[in-house]
Amino acid sequence: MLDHILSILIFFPAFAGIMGFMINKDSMRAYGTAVAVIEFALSLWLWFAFDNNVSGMQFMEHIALVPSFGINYILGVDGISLFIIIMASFFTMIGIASLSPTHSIKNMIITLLFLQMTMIGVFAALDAIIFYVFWELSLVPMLYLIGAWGGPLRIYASVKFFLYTFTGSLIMLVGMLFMAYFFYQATGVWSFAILDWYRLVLPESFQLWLFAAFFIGFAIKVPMFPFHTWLPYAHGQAPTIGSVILAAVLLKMGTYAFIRFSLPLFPDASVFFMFPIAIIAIIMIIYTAMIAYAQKDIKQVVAYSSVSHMGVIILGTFALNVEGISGSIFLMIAHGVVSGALFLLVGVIYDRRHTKLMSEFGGLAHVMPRYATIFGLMLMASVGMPLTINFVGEFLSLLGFYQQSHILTLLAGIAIVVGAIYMLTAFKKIFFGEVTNEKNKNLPDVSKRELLALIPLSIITVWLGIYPKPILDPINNSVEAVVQLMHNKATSPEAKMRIPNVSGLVITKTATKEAH
Amino acid sequence: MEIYLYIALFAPLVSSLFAALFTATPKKQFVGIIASLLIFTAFVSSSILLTHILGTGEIVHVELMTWMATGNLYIPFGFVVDQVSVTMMMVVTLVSTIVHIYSIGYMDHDSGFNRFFSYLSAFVFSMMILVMSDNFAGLFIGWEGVGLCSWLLIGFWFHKESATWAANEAFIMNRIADLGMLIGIFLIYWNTGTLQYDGAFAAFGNLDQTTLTLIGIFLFIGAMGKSAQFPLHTWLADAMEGPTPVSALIHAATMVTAGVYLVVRSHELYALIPNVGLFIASLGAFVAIFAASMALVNRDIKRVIAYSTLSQLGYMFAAAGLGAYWVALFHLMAHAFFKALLFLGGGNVMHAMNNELDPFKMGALGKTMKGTMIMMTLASVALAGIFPLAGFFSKDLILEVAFVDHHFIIYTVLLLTAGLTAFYSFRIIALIFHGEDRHTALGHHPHEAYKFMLVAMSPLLILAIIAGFTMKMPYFEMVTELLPATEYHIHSHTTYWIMTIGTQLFVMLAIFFAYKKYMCSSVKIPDGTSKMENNFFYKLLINQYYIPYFYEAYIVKIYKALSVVCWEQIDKKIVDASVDGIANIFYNTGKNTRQMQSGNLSTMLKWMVAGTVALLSLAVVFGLAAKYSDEITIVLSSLGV
Amino acid sequence: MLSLANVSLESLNLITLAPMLIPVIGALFILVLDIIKGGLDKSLYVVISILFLALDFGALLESAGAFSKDGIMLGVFDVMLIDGLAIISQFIIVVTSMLFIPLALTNKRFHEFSYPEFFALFLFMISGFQFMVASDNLILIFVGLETASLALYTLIAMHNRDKSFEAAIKYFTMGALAAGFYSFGSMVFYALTGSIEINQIAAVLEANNYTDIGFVLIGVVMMLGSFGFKLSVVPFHTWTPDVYEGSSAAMAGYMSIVPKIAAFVVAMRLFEFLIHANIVWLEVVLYALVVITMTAANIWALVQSDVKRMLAYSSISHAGFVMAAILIGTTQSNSALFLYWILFSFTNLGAFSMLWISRQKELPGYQKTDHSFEKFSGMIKTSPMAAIVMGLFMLSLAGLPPFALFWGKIYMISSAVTSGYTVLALIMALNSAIAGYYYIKLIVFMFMKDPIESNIDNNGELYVANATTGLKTIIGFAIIGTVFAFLALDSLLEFVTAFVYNSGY
Amino acid sequence: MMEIGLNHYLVLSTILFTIGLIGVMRRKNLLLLFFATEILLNAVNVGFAAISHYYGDLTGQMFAFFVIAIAASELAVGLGLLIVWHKRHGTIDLDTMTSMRG
Amino acid sequence: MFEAVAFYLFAFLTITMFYITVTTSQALYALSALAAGMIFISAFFFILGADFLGAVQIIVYTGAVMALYAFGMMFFDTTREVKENHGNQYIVVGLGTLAAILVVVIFAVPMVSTNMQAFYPMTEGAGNTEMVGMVLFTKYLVPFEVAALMLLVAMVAGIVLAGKKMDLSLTLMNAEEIQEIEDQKNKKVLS
Repeated sequence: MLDHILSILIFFPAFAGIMGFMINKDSMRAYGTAVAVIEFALSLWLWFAFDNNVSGMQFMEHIALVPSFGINYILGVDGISLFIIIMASFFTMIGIASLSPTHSIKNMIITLLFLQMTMIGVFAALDAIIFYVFWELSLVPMLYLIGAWGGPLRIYASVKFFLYTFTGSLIMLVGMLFMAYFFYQATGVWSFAILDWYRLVLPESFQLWLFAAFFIGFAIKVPMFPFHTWLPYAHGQAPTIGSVILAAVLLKMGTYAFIRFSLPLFPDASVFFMFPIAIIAIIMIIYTAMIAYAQKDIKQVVAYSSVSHMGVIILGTFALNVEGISGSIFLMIAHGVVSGALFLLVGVIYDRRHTKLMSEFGGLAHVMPRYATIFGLMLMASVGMPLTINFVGEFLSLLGFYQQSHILTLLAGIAIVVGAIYMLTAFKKIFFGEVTNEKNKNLPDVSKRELLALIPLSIITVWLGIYPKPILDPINNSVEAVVQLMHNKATSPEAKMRIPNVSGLVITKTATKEAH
Repeated sequence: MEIYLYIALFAPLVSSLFAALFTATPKKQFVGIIASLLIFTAFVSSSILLTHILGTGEIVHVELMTWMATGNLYIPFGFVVDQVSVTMMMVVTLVSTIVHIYSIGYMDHDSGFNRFFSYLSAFVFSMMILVMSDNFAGLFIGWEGVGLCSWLLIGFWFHKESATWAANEAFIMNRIADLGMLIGIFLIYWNTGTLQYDGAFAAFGNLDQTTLTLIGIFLFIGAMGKSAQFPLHTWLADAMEGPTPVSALIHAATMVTAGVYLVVRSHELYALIPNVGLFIASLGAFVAIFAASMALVNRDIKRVIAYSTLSQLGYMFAAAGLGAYWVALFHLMAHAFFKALLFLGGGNVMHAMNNELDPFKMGALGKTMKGTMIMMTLASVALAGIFPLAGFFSKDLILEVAFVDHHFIIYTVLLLTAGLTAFYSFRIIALIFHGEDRHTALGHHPHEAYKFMLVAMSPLLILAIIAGFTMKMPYFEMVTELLPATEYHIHSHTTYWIMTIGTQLFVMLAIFFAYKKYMCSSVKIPDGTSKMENNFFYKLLINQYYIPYFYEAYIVKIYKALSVVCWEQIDKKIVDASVDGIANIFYNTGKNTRQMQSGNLSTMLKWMVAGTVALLSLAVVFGLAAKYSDEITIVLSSLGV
Repeated sequence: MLSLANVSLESLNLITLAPMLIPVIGALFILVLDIIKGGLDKSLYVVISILFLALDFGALLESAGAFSKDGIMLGVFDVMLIDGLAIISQFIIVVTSMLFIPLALTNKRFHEFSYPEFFALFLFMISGFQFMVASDNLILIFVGLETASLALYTLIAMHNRDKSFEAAIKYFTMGALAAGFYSFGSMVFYALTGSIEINQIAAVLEANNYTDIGFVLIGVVMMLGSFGFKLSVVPFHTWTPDVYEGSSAAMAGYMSIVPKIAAFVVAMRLFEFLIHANIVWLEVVLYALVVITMTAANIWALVQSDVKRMLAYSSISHAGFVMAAILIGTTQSNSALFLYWILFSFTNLGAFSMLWISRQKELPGYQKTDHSFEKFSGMIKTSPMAAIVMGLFMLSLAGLPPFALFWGKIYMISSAVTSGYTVLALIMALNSAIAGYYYIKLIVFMFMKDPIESNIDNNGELYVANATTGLKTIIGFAIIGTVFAFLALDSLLEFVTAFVYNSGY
Repeated sequence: MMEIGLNHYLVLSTILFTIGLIGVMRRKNLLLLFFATEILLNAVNVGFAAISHYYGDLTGQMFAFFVIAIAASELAVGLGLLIVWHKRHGTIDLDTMTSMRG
Repeated sequence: MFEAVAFYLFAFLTITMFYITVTTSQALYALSALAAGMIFISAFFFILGADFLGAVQIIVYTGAVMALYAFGMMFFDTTREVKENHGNQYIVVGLGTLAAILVVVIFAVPMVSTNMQAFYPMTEGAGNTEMVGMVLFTKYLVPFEVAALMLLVAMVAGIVLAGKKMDLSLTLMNAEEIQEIEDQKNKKVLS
């Protein structure tokens, strides 16, 4: 069964979703939860079966689909994708479990299960076309989620989300076709398999163009400045569960794709574009943090903060060294957990008051102390308090990039200041002060169902903040392999210099470890 | 010994978590008691470690587990108890034990009693991590942890706007400094390959001066934030919005001294870059007099004490900057005792006066609050540096250091500050405890604090009195195992005596002046009419040199406005609008050109013919061009194309 | 004096005529049957048509086998040309027709299906298309084209309401003009080369080294006008939306596929050799036409308020997209054309069938046209299965993976990429993005808006009012073809590539 | 000029074709519009016959022959459509048929 | 010489006739002019030696097509003046351009290589009809048959469209109305 566990992980939710049509409406939530729990258990099994010492792909599956055009169904995970897959299944699980009563819940749960399929598919795919299939397919359930259960501007938001990402990914598709064509020219065989592409060393001029094509697709998904404007609408209008999954998993597709495609395929271009991208990342960090500060709606604050954090992830990715990339992958998970939790928390008060305007609240710490505590914890995680999950990622990302540029890291580091500014201000507006609004006087504190989602997240937040090793180790192994690959493939001397030779470092590393 | 290390470290955590269990329930007396006991346990463990170190001189170093390890980076949870950290551990655990006990009484009527203990113990835990860590990353954990707890505790009364504002201000300002520290850490990592103190310090010898200077500066920026040095000092005065025990523990005795601790801890670095050291010392001296000047006129007891803390931190930095690390540490310790005492006493007064903080509205409290009066007076004496109390030994030592090192400007400034210190300390003592009774008229009926609170404060009192002459030499012996053992003696005895006695006289004169001015019956509650209040310097001082206003007007407001502009103007009107604009171009083009499809067959036929005609004309042009290509070339070339 | 022609029967290779003759026989059979016994139910005719089409399919298999063995076949004095293109396109024509004809089995009664002649004309039309694709003789192409077109005009008109007559007349008139262009174009080619067989035209022009390029271009322009009309290339497209709107949804769906593939094959035969002769003018003009057709049609589709009209514009855009294959002119692109069209036929037929089963006879007040967007508001709530199926078709049309059209799209774009048409590839990709909007618009209506009162009351009755088992089966086929296309893709691709390659394209 | 060559016929054919096109575009009455389409086809026939003659090749005549057949059958269908329309609307002016647009 | 005179004469006549056809507002004139034009065209065929084609032209066009049009005209009652709304006369400009371009181009370029080899050459001595028949029933047998098919289609189409059954539209009637009509029909059959 382990031979096909990835396929099972991908298609089990979809199959369960189809079966879900037969379930009675009242039992739907239980069914959805059960499926998600099974799926999560499977993903945990994947983790247990995962060999931490292997840096390459594991659980590979290979089924010929269109061999004459080089499209094959290839799956596999390594340390980079493993935890994002687990996170996807985890968030679907707690998302469904904590779903507040809503209309047409059956449709919603089926949609979520399909969404889960696409999410896991993206991270498990090792064939560019299969990757693209899931990548695009993930738009549809999300479109429906936002459009059907969202706020007043939901249709605008969902269509904007869809078209924006769709446009970007079509350009990426052209890039993929080019890549396959280059592979064909070099080898005489069509192939879309990523591992095959890794073997291809492209001249720098080609790399630059292809990098740009892929970049547009990924950048819109991430979303990077100035392609980010769909995100506040999507988040602002989406139902809680939609925002949670969007922030926790869907945005990670972009950053994951950078590491899976852009870096190893185009090492020279990565070095060439490193500084422009770093500058964009810094703009994302500071500019969106400022915008977050100006928001009146809590959810928008969290939404913009997402963009800001994604900036740090991008920065870490383009550090092009093991520390930075590992950090950015870890931060993907961390940001997933934290912003997912924050969106869930926003959902809690939205369910009670049906408004997200901060001016409507104030003094909630009196009325909902437990809620305030959890919110406070997540807030601190969000601003990167050490011993919370976010810090590890942010620290490593910034640390990594520091090797490339001191000044830019200093600028990016402003993240920890501006992040604190908008988060604390928002927290103050919502929780501190006297209860001024009559409607808030008797708000019930978090319910058991909500705690069901929030407690595990809180535990993870702290646990991985204190002990990130179980996750960091496998990530590290795979990232080292990627960085080594990049180093070996790099053609320009500049790139050779910028991308460290990992195998040269291994000796010193073991030495350091022994020293302790 | 490791077990004691763990006890000292984790007892506060247990305490915090234990108290946290009861945060949602109403006040439980035993929560406070058990928390205090646990902290006391930590104190005892620290003491055992101290004796161990004193006895054997052996450093206790443990590694609990790996924290972060990736690529070349390896950061463990490692803890070290050596002569420096054990000093801090003692100070921290002792003061916090006392503050915990004191708080049982002070927070008696507060609904957030249990929560308070949870926060307070959490703070102690963070502080312990800070001082015990064996690497910069661990230090940073504690660094941020104390910041967090400080935020929680300043904003403890979160219904108060000013409290939450102050909490946020403190946190954000600290964050700015922390960024500097973070950069310092990055620099250390990329230059030495490790963040362990021993490894990094060992590698510093091989680095060039520029890098070292950068590291030193960035680490010191971190220290500036935590220790509220200029220009990041405004948060400390505002932090007085928190409960008084918090001020005593965090904003006087422990957290704010973390900056000094960092500099002392990194003495091997700063020893290599004396220029930075001199800068630190100069800044310290400046802050000393700068803060003292603001304390002169302030009308809030706690703020006065806060400024005095700031001023004393300036002293410590002056010492540390001049390379007298052990002196700085010694003053840190002594200062912790009497300053905590002063704050706790202030807390008693506040309690008695129903949270009234203006000393002009008090007067003659000495009658009802004898114990408090004695304690605060003695603490002030210690602060002023009168022989033989603790302050004399530690503070005068700093003056000597400056003198010996021939930094006479610094010396002069610090000397002046000593006078100012004495003046403002006794100004509030006089206003609170002596002179006319001004409070009854305002409806206050003060009473002395609980007995056990006073008892709890007594160890501090004792230490404030004796710490100087009993501990100076033993401490020197101990700590110089690690720190440079420079003894600062003025070689000429005459000069020494002139200086010492002169200083004492100067200080006493200041005390006398303060009593004279503020004990007389003419002291009134200022109403903004007196001549002095309209003086330029008075205004400058009472408004804290207008620095908070400057920050508000030129940083906060601008940031706010800029944020709104970014959102409303740039993000919505440029970035987003251009995306929508592109979409709209397509849509509107469709809308405007759909008329082409008029539904009239005749038009359709015309379109079809028109299309063909267009293609035909193209064809003809091309055909002719192809046919006469030679001629065209000739014509074009004759035209010079 | 003329000597008597001495022709052996074998040399005629009459077998090449078999696939075209079978539907003719079928049509005559239906006509005769009607004369013998009138008033028979339409289902009989439907089944008879399917049977004859099945025979036709069998004959095609036979030809396909022969082709893969012997290569290109000529027959009946070399007028018939059975090559890979002819076979693939005939497969598409026949299979699509087989899928289309059961759409006559509606629940409601519509005028055209009460005529046996409808089915006879339908079979004649198929035969006409088959002749058209299976020849490179301009006369036979012309006659086949006209046979099919005349039948088609009638089929549209037989829906028997004002709009359908209007549509038929518009289509007819423009068709007549296009016929004029076609004959003029043929005349120019004839004047140039003395032949009206495409391969000979090509050979002669080649031999003359295209000396009279101006004349060639005039011929090309006329042919472009004519086939531009058939393929609805902008600005010759103006009939398309009106005719689609006027005819029944089923017929519209059929029209979006079969006549176009026939026209594509002829266009391919006609223009490919010119493209290969590096006639820059043609490349530039085709490039412009392709881009304009794709983009303009997309833009107009954005603003439509009727789904069928929107789909009409979308099919114009798809045709423009596919036209790119002729411009690119490699084996890969030509294979991509067929692959795309096969996949497109399933999806588009499905989409139009979904419209067809929701066809009402009396329109409620909020609905101005047969299939206005408002009609589909909140469909997911009243009739979820139908909404999901329709949504699937829309997503497939939008080119969302893994649905059918996506594969055609990537193969097509890939062929552009491979031949160095990078900008074209990007334009194609971006056009897919624009197209995304209007397909999503229908999904928005179906899934995100609230249903209109009356539709809640009758429980979504209207969306399946016209449905019968037959129709549902067809939609089922379309879904399978749309969703599981990727399973058949490899064999399909190999088949198409082999046939196209072996035909010399 | 007096020697009538192929080009003369082609020019004539073109002129006639153009007249046909003018008619197609100008006529609003459908019946008269159909006349114009007949002109188009006839114009081409002249060309075909001429080319056929000058090449000594029969193909052109064949084409013309089929064009005539096509013209005739188009007429049948076209008139059928017109009759239906006229029955319903009493007019065959194409300006009346604009129910679909946009 | 004779050829030239005949050509110019008939060219002038056909152009005039067709011009009248497309411009006159009298439907009858148009019809007559068209018929005349067609006959003049057949003259070209005779000049060019395509006797059979000429005959077919006269028979089919003037005989069949014109008769049908005449019937149509009577049916549509367009014998009186036809009112047409010619909105935009800019098209005329467009047409002028088109005509000019075409004519100029064809004038400007002398046509093609003369050494064209005929694929279906005329045989010396054989009559035109004979030759045409020969080619038509060998080479063009299939198109000929298809043309027959096309005529059949046209016939069926014409019958269907113009037939009485088209008067009632089942498409527009709802189920009850259809039922009613069928009942009536059955009654008629029964009675």
